[in-house]
Amino acid sequence: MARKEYAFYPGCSSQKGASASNYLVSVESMCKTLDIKMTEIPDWNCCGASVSYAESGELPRIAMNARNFALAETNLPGQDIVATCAACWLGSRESKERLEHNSGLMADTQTALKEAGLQIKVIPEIKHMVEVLIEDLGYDELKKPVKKPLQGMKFAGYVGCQTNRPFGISGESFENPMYLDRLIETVGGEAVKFDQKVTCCGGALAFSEPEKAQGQIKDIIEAAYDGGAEMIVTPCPLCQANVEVYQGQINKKYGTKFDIPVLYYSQLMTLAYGGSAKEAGLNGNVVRARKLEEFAGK
Amino acid sequence: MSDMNTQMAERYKNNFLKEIEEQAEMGEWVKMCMQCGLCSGSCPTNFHSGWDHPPQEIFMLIRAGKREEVLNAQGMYMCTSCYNCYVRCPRKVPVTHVMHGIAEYAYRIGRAPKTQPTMHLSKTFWTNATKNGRVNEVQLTQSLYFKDGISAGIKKAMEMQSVALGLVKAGRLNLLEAVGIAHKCKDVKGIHAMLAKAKELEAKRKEAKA
Amino acid sequence: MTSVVATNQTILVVGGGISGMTAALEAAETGKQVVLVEKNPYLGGRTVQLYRYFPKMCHPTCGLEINLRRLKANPRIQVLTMAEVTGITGDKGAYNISVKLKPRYVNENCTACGECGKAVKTEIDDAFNYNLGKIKAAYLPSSMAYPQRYVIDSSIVGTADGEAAKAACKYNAVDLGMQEEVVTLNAGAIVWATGWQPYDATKIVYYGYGRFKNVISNVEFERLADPHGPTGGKILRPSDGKEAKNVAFIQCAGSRDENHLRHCSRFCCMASLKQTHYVQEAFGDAGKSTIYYIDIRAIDRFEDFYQNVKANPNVSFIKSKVARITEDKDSNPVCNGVNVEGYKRYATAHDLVVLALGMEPSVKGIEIPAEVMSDSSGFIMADPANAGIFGAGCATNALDVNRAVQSATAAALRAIQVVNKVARAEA
Amino acid sequence: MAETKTAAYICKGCEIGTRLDTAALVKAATKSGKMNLVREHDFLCSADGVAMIKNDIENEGVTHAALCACSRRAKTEAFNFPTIAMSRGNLREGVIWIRPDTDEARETTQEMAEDYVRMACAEVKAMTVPPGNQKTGAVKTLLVVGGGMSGMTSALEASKAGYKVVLVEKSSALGGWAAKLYKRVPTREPFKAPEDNGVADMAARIEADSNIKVYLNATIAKTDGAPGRFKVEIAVESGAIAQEDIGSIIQATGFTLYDANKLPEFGYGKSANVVDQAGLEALAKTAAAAGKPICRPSDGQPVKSVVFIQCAGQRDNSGKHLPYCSGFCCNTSIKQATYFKDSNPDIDTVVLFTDLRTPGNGEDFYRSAQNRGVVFSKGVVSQVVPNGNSCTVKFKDLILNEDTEAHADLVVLATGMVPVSGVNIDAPVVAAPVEAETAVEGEAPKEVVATIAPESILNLTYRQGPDMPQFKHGFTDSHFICFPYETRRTGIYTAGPVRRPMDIMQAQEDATGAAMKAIQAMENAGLGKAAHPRAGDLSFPTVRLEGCTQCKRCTVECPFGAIDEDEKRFPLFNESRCRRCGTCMGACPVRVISFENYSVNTVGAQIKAVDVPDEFSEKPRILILACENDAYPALDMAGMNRHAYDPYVRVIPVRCLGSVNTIWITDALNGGYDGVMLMGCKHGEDYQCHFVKGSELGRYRLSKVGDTLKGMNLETDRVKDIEVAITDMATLPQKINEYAALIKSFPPSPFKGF
Repeated sequence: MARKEYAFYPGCSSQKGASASNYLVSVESMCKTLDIKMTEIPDWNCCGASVSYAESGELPRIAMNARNFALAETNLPGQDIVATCAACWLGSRESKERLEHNSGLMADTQTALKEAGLQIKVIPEIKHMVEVLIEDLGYDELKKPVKKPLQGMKFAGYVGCQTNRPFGISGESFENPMYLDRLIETVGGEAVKFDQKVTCCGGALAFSEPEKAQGQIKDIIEAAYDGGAEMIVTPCPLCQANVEVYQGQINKKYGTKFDIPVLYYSQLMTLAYGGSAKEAGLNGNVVRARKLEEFAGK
Repeated sequence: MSDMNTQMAERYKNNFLKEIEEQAEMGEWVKMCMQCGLCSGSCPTNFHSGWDHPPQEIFMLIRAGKREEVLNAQGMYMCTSCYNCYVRCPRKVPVTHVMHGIAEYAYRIGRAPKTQPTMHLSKTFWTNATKNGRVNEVQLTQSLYFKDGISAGIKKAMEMQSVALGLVKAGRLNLLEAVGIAHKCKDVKGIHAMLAKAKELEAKRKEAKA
Repeated sequence: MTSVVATNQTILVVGGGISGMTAALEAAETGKQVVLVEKNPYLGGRTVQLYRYFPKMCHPTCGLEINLRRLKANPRIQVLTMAEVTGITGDKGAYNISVKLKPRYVNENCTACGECGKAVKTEIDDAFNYNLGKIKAAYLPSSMAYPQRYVIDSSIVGTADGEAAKAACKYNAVDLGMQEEVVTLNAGAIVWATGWQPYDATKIVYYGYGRFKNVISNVEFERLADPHGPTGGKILRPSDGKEAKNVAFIQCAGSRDENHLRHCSRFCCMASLKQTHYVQEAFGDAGKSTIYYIDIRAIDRFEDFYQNVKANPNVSFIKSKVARITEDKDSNPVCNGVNVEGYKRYATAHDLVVLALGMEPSVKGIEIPAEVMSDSSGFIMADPANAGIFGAGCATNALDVNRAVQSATAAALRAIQVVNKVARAEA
Repeated sequence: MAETKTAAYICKGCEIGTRLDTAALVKAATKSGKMNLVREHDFLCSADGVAMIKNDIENEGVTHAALCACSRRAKTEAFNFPTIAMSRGNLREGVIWIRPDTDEARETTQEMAEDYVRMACAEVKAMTVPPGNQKTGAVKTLLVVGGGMSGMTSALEASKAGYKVVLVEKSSALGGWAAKLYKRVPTREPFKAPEDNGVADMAARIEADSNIKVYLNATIAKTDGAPGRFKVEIAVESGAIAQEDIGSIIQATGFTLYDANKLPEFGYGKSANVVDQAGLEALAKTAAAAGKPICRPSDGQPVKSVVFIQCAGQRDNSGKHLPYCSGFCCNTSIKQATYFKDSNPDIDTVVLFTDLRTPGNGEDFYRSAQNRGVVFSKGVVSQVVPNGNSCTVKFKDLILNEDTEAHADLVVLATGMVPVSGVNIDAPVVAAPVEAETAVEGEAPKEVVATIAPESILNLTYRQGPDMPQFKHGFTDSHFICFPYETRRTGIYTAGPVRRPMDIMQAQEDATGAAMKAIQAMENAGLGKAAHPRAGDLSFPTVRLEGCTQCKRCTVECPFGAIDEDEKRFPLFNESRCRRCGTCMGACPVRVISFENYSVNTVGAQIKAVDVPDEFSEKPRILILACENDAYPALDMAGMNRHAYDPYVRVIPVRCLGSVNTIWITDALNGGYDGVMLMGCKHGEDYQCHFVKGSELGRYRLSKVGDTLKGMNLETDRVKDIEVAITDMATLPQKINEYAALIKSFPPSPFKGF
C-alpha cells in the first residue's frame, strides 16, 4: 500500500514515443522512490489545450475534460486527478471551475456525457504533479531520499506560464514563483538568478508564429546564460520542447551559439535519488545533458 | 458562411458591443475595461513584436462599434495563452479568454482570415485531437506544414528536419503515427457522440442569448 | 505607575497623528477632558514624515508646531505615547478601556540633553526615515518630537550599552527597570484615528519593489527630498547614490485594482504631482519627471496645481498602467508598457521609479478591541452599531490631510454629543 | 491684584552650569535685571526645582518670574505656572547649543547669556497676567444660513450636542440642491445602487427638533456684533424683521450650476434635448412620477441614447469658463447614467471624459455602471450639433486617436459648481487712475470687470465688508492644509459647496465639522478666550483712545476684521473676534494698542535690556525679531542639532511679523544696534503666515523703514527681512552668519553710547 494514490492523467504528449515521453519516464522513477502510486485514468482523452479555442467552442472543450472526470471518478473513486502537463492541468481545472460555478453548463455537459454513457457526480480535485510534491509531501519529504545531491550544478528554473497562471501553485506569486528554485535546491543544485523564469515560450504559436515565438525563446535562453546557468529546468512539456528543440534554428537566425540542455524537475530528482540516466530519461533530451549523464554514471 | 456574418450584423444593427457580449465567449467582460493598458503591456507577443490592435484597444474598438476593424484585426490570434493579462488585469477581466472568445466568434461567422496560421493550428489541433480522442503529433505536424500545399510543406519540413531528427533520435517522435499507428481512445465512438451533442447544445445556447 | 484621570465624560482618542491630535484638540478646546493614546514614542503620525504638503508646498511640521503649542497650552489633554488600546468593554457613555504602555526606559526627568545618545554605540534602523538610515539605540525620534524625550531601544536594555546610557544621564532619567504596564480608564466616547499604511509594494511583484533597489515608494521619496532625511534632502538613488534626475512615477500602485486595493486612494495623484516639484527643485531643467497614470485625479482647486505641473516641459504624462519593471545593466529601472492614447509601446529607462502606493487603513493590520463596523477594505464605517466609537481621518476612508482633519473635527463633535448627554444625565 | 514681586531662576542643568558663569548670570539678574529674588538650581525642571518655584509663588508671593533655562518650547509641563506672569530666557537652545565650546568663544557666549537673562527679566516685568474679558457675550445659539444638506446637517448635529439652532432658508422649503435630485450617489457598500436623496427624512427630523427654529422664505438683513453676542436681523416673507441673539454662525449657502447658456458650442439653448445635470434630474423625477421612461424634451419620445459630457465649462484654461474641477460631477453623471440603464439596459449610454474622477469608493460605483453597460470613452468634445430630435456629438477619441462622433437623443452637460458666497469684499473697487498706479501688483484695474455685484448674504456690519472673505475661485475655503476650518471671521464658518466643491457625503462631514467649530467658538467667546491659533489666550488688545489719531490703520489691517469704528470714528475692538496676532499693535503709529502679555513695551524693554558695547569693542549687536510660529522653532532646532551661529545676535520672538512695530527697529538703531534682522513666514499666494496677512502687512510696513534709515543716514541694508520656514534649521544659521558678516563690513553704528 503506497502512502499516496492518485488518478494519473499523463496527457497526449507524455505517452510513449510522444514529445514528452521522457518526462513520463522520469516521473515514474521519481514516484517510485517517493512511494507514490499513480494509476492512469482508463481511456482518458485529450484536454483540448487552450489553443483549440477557435474550433472547439466552450461546451465541447469542457465535455472532453468532463469525460476524464467521469472516468476517474467511476474507476478510481476518491482519488485526486494528477496531471504532469501544464495544459492538461489548466484545461481540467478551468473546466472544473466553470462546471462548478455554472449549473446550466453542468446540465448541458451531463447531457453530452450521457451520449458517451457517462455522468459526473462530484468532480475530483485536480492537481499538478508539482502540487503533489510540494503540498502533499513537502520539501522535507522530498529531501530525505536524496542520495546524490547535484552539487555545484547551476540551473535556471524556468516555470513558464501555464503551471503558474492563472492558477499557479498556492502561496506562490504569478510573477516570481520560488518553488522550482526550491526544488532545485532540495536536490542539491544551485538555482541561478533568472529574470525570465515566467516569460512565455510562445506556446502553440511556436508552430503558427515561429518568428515571434523564437524571439521569445531567445530571450529566455539568453537570460539563463546571463545568470550563469548550465542547464534549464522546467515543469512544462511545451516549455521544455520549445526551449530545447528550436535552439538550432535560433542559432541559424540570430548567429547565437545556444546549446543548453532543458530538463524536467523530475529528471533532476530521479538522478538525485540515485536513479540511472535511463530512469531519468536523459536519453530523451535532444540537447544532451552530458554533465548529468556523467553524473549518473558515477 | 459569410452570410452568417451578415446575419449577425443585421441582427445586432450597430450594437457591436452587444453582439460580442452575447455571441463571444466571455464577451460580457469587454465593458469592464478601464483602458489602463496593463494587458497590452503584459502581452509577450505584443511586447516582442507588436501588432495592429492589442487587447485593451480591441475592447475600445468594440465599444466604439467598430465591427470591421475588430473582425479584421490580427490581435486576438496572437494569444499564446500565457495568462499574464488575465492575472494582472485590475478589473479582473479574463482577457485571455475574451481574446479567445472573439477569435472563435470571428471564425464561427466566417470572418477569420482563411490563411491565419494560428486559426489553422487551432482548427487542426482540435480535429486531430478529437479524431481519436488523443493527439497524433506527427499527423498534426504534417497537416500544419502542408497547409499551404505540398511544396511549401516540404520546404517547411526541410527547415524543421533537424528538429524532427533530433526528436526521433530522442524517441520523442514516433514516425509510425504518420500512418495512423498511434495512441487512441477505446471509446472513440462515444467521444464523437458526446461532442456532436455538445456542439448542438452550444449552438442552442448562443441562439437563446440573441 | 502611570496614572490617568478619566470619567464617563472623558473622550478617548486613539491615534496621535494629525487626525487624532485634531480630534483631541478640538474637543479639549471646547472644554472636554481628553486622553490621547499614540503607539509611537511621539505625536504627529505620518504627516511629520512628509517633506511638503500639496498644493501649498508648505511644511507639515509648521502645522504640527501650532498643534503642539495648542496641546502644551491645554491642561485638559493627557497624552500617552508608546501606548496601545488592548481592550474596550462597556457601552456608549460608559466605556472601560485598557491601555498597554510599552516601556520607554526614559522618564519625565529627561531634558533631551542628548548625553545618552552620545554614550550609546549600538545603531538601529531609523524607523522615522522608513529604515533608509540608521540611528543610535538611544534617540530622539525627530527634532519636532513631542514629548521631547529620548527613547531607549529595548534591544540595548540589559546590555553594556544600556548601562552606558544610564551612566551618561545626570538626571536619573534613564530607567532600565521600566516594565510594560496596563492602565485602565473610563471614557464616554472613543474616537478611533489610527490612520493609514502604504500598501505593501512587494505584493505588486511585477514592479520589483524589494528586488530592484531603485524602485521605491512615494513615502520613501518624501524622506529622500526632506533636508532632514537620510540623504540631507539630496535625491540620490539607493543602488549607487547617483543623483536621480530622471524619475518615473507610477500611479495606482495598488489602488483601483481588484487584485490589490479596490478603492482609489485619492491622495496619490496629487502626491506625485507634488513630488515632480521636488525633482524640479533639486535639479532644475536637468530634472525630468514622467507620470504613468490611468486618470489624473486632481479634484477641485487642485486642478490648478495639476495644470501648472502639466505646463512644465520637464514633466511628461503617459496614460498607461506600467506592466512590468525590469532592470538594465546600469541598474536603471526600465518601465515597460503601452501608452493607450494612440497605442504606443514603450520600454523606458529611468534613474529612479517611485511607486505611488495606495492607502490602506492601519485598522486593517490591527484588531480593534471592540465591535466596530468596517467596510470590505477595512475602513471604519459610520454606523449606529458603533455606538460611542467614531472613526476619524484615514481610518475611515482614503483621504488627503485636509479632508482627514475635517473628518477628525466632525468626529470630535460626535464624541462631544455623547459626553454632553452623559453630563446632562449626571447633572 | 497683589503687589508685584519679581524672581529670576537660573538653571545650571544641561551643561549651562559648566559652559557658563552662572554666578555672573545671577549678578545680571540682580543688578541690571533688578529682580527681587534670584535663585540658581542644578536641575530647575526637576520635581525639586519646580517645587522651589511653586513655594516661592505660594509663600514668597512671587508674581513675575523669569525662567532662564531652556527654550520656551521645552519642558512646558514642568514650567507650568498659570497664576503668574512668566518669561523664559533661552540659555540652552539659544546660547550654549549654538555656540562652540571653545576658549575663544567663551567670552562672547557668556555675554550672550547675560543679555538673555536681562531680556527675560525686562520682559516679565512689563507683563501682567491677563484676567480675561468679562464683557464678551455668552449666547449659545447657533445660526445656520442655508437649508440644504449642509445646513440641515449642521443644525441637527449642533442640536444633538445640546445647542439651540436658528436655521434660515431663503426658499420656501428645506433641501436645497439635494431636494432637486431623483436619487443620490450611494453612500454605503456595495456602492452600486443610487439611494433616496434623504431630504424628506432630514426635514422631518428638523421639524420634530425643539432645539431648531426654522425660518423659510427668509434672508439675513443684518448681522451685528461678535461671537457670543451677535445680533441678527432676519427678513421674513411678510417683509417683517425678526431679531435673534446668536453665538456663532455657519454659512451653508451652497452653489448654483455653472450657467450652461455660456456653452452654445454644446448646443445648450439650441436644442431642448441638451440639458445640464439639474435638467436631467428634473426629467428623471417627472418620468418616475409618471411611471414612464425618461423622455426627450423635444418630442416626449423615450430616450434611446444619451451622451454625458464631463467637465463642460470646467477645468478650462482659456479663461472663458471655470478653471477648477467640481469633483462631484463624475459620480453624478455615473448615477444619472444608471437611471437609464436600470430602466432599460438597451439605452445607449455613453460618458465622455478626459479624467474620470471617482475617488475612494466611487471606484466601486464606476465599476457598477460599467457592469450595467454604460460606455466610458476618453474623449474631448468639440461640438454638439442639434438636428431635429437628436444631436450629433463631435469629439476626439483619445484612445483610438481619431475624430469621431456619437448620436444621441439626449445630451447631458456636467457643468459644475459656482459657490453662492455673497459679496467679494476683496474685489478691487473700480479705482481712480491715481490710486490704480499705486495699486498692489496683481490687482491691475483691468481685472475689475463691471458685473452686477451679487447680493450680500450675511450683511455683516463689519468695517471690512458685509460677507466672508473669499479664497479662490469665489469659494470661501480655508487656505490651510492642517486647519481646514480656519476662518477670517471668528465665529463664522462656511460649510459645504460654498466653501469648496464637494459632493453630498463630503458636505455632510464638512457641515458636522463646521458645527464643531461653531460650538467651540461660542463656548470660548463666553470665556473671553481666543480662538485658533492662539486658542485659550485670555489677553486682548486694549487701546488708549486718548492717544489715538484715528488713522484707521488697525481697522483696515486687522486680518480678521475684528475692529470696527465707533460713531466718533475711534477704533472699536471686538475681543471675541480678535485672534491676538498683534497686527493692530504693529500697525499703530502712535503705539496706543497693547496686550497684557505682549506689548510695545514687553519687546521694547528687551531691546533696551541688551548691553550694547561701545564702537571700539568690535562687538556689534544685531537684533533678530523672529516669528514665534516658524522662525523661532527653526532656531531652536538649529540649536538641538548644534548648528552654530554668530554670537552677536540677540533673538526676540514675536507673535507674528505683522505685530512688529517699527518703533522697535528705530529704538534698536538709536540704541546703537548695528543691524536688525526680521524673520517671518512666506507671504503671497501660498502664504504660510498663521495670521493670514500678518507677514505680508509686516513686510509692507518694513518696506518703508528704508527712508527712516536714510534719515539716520545709515546703510539701508542694516535692516534685513528674510522669509523663514520651520524646516530651515540648517540653512538659517548660514543666513544669520552671512548677514552678520555684512554688518561687520559696515562701520559700527554711530549711535552707540548715546
